[in-house]
Amino acid sequence: MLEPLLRFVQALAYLLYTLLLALLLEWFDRKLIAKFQNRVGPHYTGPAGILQPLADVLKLLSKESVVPEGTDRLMFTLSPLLAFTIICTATAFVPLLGYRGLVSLEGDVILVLALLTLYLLVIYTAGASSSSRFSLIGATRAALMLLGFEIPLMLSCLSVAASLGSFRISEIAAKAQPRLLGIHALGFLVYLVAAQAELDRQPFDIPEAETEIVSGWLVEYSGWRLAIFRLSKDIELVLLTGLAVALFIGGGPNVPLQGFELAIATPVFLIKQLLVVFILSLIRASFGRLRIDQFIGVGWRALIPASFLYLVIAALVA
Amino acid sequence: MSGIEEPVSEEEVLQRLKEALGEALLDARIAGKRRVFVTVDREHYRTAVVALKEMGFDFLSAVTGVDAGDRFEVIAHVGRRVSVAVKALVPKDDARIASIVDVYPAAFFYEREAWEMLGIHFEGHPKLERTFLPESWPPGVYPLRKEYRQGSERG
Amino acid sequence: MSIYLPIGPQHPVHPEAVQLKLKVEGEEVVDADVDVSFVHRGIEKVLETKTYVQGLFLAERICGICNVAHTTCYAINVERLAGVEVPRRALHLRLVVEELARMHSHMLWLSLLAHVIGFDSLFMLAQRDRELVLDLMEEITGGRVITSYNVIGGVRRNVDAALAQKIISTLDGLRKRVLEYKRLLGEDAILRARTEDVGYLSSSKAVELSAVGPVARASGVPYDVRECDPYLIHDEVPFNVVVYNTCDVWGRAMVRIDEVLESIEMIRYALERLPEGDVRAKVPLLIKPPPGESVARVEAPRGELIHYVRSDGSEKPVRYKVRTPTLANLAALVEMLKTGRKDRPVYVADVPVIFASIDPCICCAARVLLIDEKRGSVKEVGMDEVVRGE
Amino acid sequence: MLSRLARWARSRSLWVLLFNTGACNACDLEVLAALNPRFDAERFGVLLKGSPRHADVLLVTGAVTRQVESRLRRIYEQMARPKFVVAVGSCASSGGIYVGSYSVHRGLSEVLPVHAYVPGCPVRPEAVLDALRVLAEKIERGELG
Repeated sequence: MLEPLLRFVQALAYLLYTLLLALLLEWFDRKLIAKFQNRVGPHYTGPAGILQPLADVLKLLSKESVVPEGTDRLMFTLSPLLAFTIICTATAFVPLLGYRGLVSLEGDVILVLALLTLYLLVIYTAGASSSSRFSLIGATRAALMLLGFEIPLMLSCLSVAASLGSFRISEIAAKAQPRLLGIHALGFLVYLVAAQAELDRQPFDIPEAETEIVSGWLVEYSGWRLAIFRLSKDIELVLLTGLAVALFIGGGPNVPLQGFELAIATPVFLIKQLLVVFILSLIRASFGRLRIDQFIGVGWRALIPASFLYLVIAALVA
Repeated sequence: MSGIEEPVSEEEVLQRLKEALGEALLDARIAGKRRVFVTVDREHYRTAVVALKEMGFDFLSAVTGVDAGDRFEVIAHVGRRVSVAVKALVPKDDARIASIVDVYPAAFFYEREAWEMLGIHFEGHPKLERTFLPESWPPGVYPLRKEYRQGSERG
Repeated sequence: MSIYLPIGPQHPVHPEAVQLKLKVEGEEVVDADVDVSFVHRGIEKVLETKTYVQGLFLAERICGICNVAHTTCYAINVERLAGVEVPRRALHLRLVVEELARMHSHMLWLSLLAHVIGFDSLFMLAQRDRELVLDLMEEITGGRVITSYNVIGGVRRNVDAALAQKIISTLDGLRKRVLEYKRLLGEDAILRARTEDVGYLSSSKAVELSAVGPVARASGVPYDVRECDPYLIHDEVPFNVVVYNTCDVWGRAMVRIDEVLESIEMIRYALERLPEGDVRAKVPLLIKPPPGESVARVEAPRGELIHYVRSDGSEKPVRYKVRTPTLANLAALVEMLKTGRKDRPVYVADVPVIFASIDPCICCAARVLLIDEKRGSVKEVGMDEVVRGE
Repeated sequence: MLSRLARWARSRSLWVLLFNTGACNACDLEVLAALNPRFDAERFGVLLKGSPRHADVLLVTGAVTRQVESRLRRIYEQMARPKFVVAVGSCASSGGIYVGSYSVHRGLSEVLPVHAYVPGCPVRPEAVLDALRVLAEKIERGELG
């Protein structure tokens, strides 16, 4: 009888850890961007502003969530919840604790990639369901961007999985070594660029509601719905950086840890994740924004051929 | 378009304007360095502007509308080096004058402003329309006219 | 059916309110018109109810960025009308503050262009370096943006040798930063992709539509009031008119960057030869210029600014006309929005970049009324949507 | 307890929306300068937002011209409660130098409820940050919103 209760508590703890990690990474990203721009960034909310993302989320939860008339109320409410659950389930497969995640299945790489695509479809419905015609256009933009980076993202992940001979993330994480990075450098690069586009960050932040300039599918959301969307966006960052560490850099340290896993493996994994966030923030800080037609050009002329090339390399190397 | 071909000296400009307009020039004087002021009546306004264009003046700086109490005045400021001001006198009861949009396309917005603020009608202007005043502004009320008092259009 | 999504100018990409009415076919803009009624504050009418000295402070607030140009032009206009002789030292100091204002305006423009293109790091860095210029202006005039430095008959505050030296050394440091931005504009792939061949305005059109300032000079028209109609001591200070002929947004960016470098040299020249003497001629508060009229022209950061004043001998002007450079460039803007270069149409997403490229100074709630011919729907969206949306 | 937490969060995360209602845009520059590296409003959790839905504070500059008034009201209605309005500069506070002109109001309070005024023509970036700090303290003490 105890078994399901234990599983439930474990899942809850893991979810809590994911949320904390999400807020931490958002804080780290904002601080990095500020530093690149010679600024201080969030500073007074908690030590070095570390509670700033928490304050943002709590504030949004305490605000009125406006549902403009002419909106499909059901989808308008459902899409944030759907987006949040999809992203959290996908994160459950990523070994955030270094030596293991919440759940591990054979072939969960493919499952995570599928959930990511589903997440994007939910974003499309979120845009479509809100009343402003303009956010529909923003949503179609998000779908259009899908063409540009979905294939490279999948190809890079699947190629590295194939080359390491397993489609179970935890196994890949165990096998992957930092020294392997040399061979899989192209795959890692393609993955990072595709992840940057998936996260709608500069230079690919075309559809998403940016801090300065509003548009896109988020424009009509407010209150708790906006809070949930922002949280799922942060968790998406956790997911993609976690996946990058697991597939390309290698999960925890390989020496047997006899029970100290939580004390050593998790911090190591976290540091590697912060490293990947550093790279993504550096990209975000050093580029302007591409126009949608230019992005599709980059996607089809550079990203997708590169991912096919990587597929070939990975196959030869393995 | 390499350099700027318009005549350089004020005297030369004055001289050539006198040739072009003769006694139609009610007043013509050099008002300081690189400043020429010329006054014509309404009928010769266009001929003066066209004469300046042929002289090589290719830049229209502005078109000013003035409510000078007993009459309106429309002044075309032309020229990059020497600024020539061609002033046309327009009777208040018949506030009409020929448009110079075809000679200097830049006049498009300037004449619209003068029309909207003073009610001087520019014949031949493709689109005399509301430009600056709010949509809720009652037609026929011209704020820059002397008799207009603040807020009187709120009625 | 027309859907309104009124979004404030959450970021003063275009600091003033203008509504662009665009006819689009799918991605491309076919026709455009402009509505600038949002900012109309009826300044020319209020000027007629103010004395000349009061009018100075109102003229200063016509445009917040290039207010030094407005007060310089206003002061010259009234001085010429009233026959006031301005001491030479004041002319030097006016030139210094005018060029500093040009620098801060151009650097602000660079940061706004970076913002429209989403390059926020360049936005922040250009803003940070602009603060150095604002510090200098604050130290000389007492104000960061609105300086109230010019008065009829001269300038309000003096500059001692120590301050002059500080200005020159600060600007030397700034020079390196500006050269850095110039290199960035030349090399950054995305900056070039978003600005080259965008907002095309041929030389012939620039002349025909009487475009002014960097918009004209980037299309090969060498028109700069400082050189064509020197007003302060521009005939003595050596400077060259910056002209590019790429006729696009990139060209306008390079013109503005080079002009900042020119301004640094002009300020050094003016400060090193600062003549002795006081900085202000004695002018009665209720100045009553003789009846007559006067035209003053100044090269504002955005182009030729022209003031016309008519006086009847009383202490208030009969008519005070101001034509700002942005109004002169409106016709050119409409032209740019309609005709791209032959092989490259104007994309809707380019509209805000083109709009920012004329460095507009007319209040902008940045509304774009998209009349989509195919779907026949009229949709009013914030300009900033257009930056990202369609 | 919950409302104390909500007040803490609201005061620490003020998302602002800037709207220029016909100003000479010197105030807009200074609000913009409040975001740049020297003044860095993000230290206080202040972010510049584009959509009224996302914004908590509406920063209004300029003497409200009649043409812009309807749009200003519409934006205010679109914002999610609790929402605050700050009049930036003397134009927004009292009509400023344009008082007497036929096309402007005598200040923002003729159109919207104003929670804070920022003096100055133009305002200084520090004054803008100070107004937001005062607003944040009032929110935290529960006097507002």
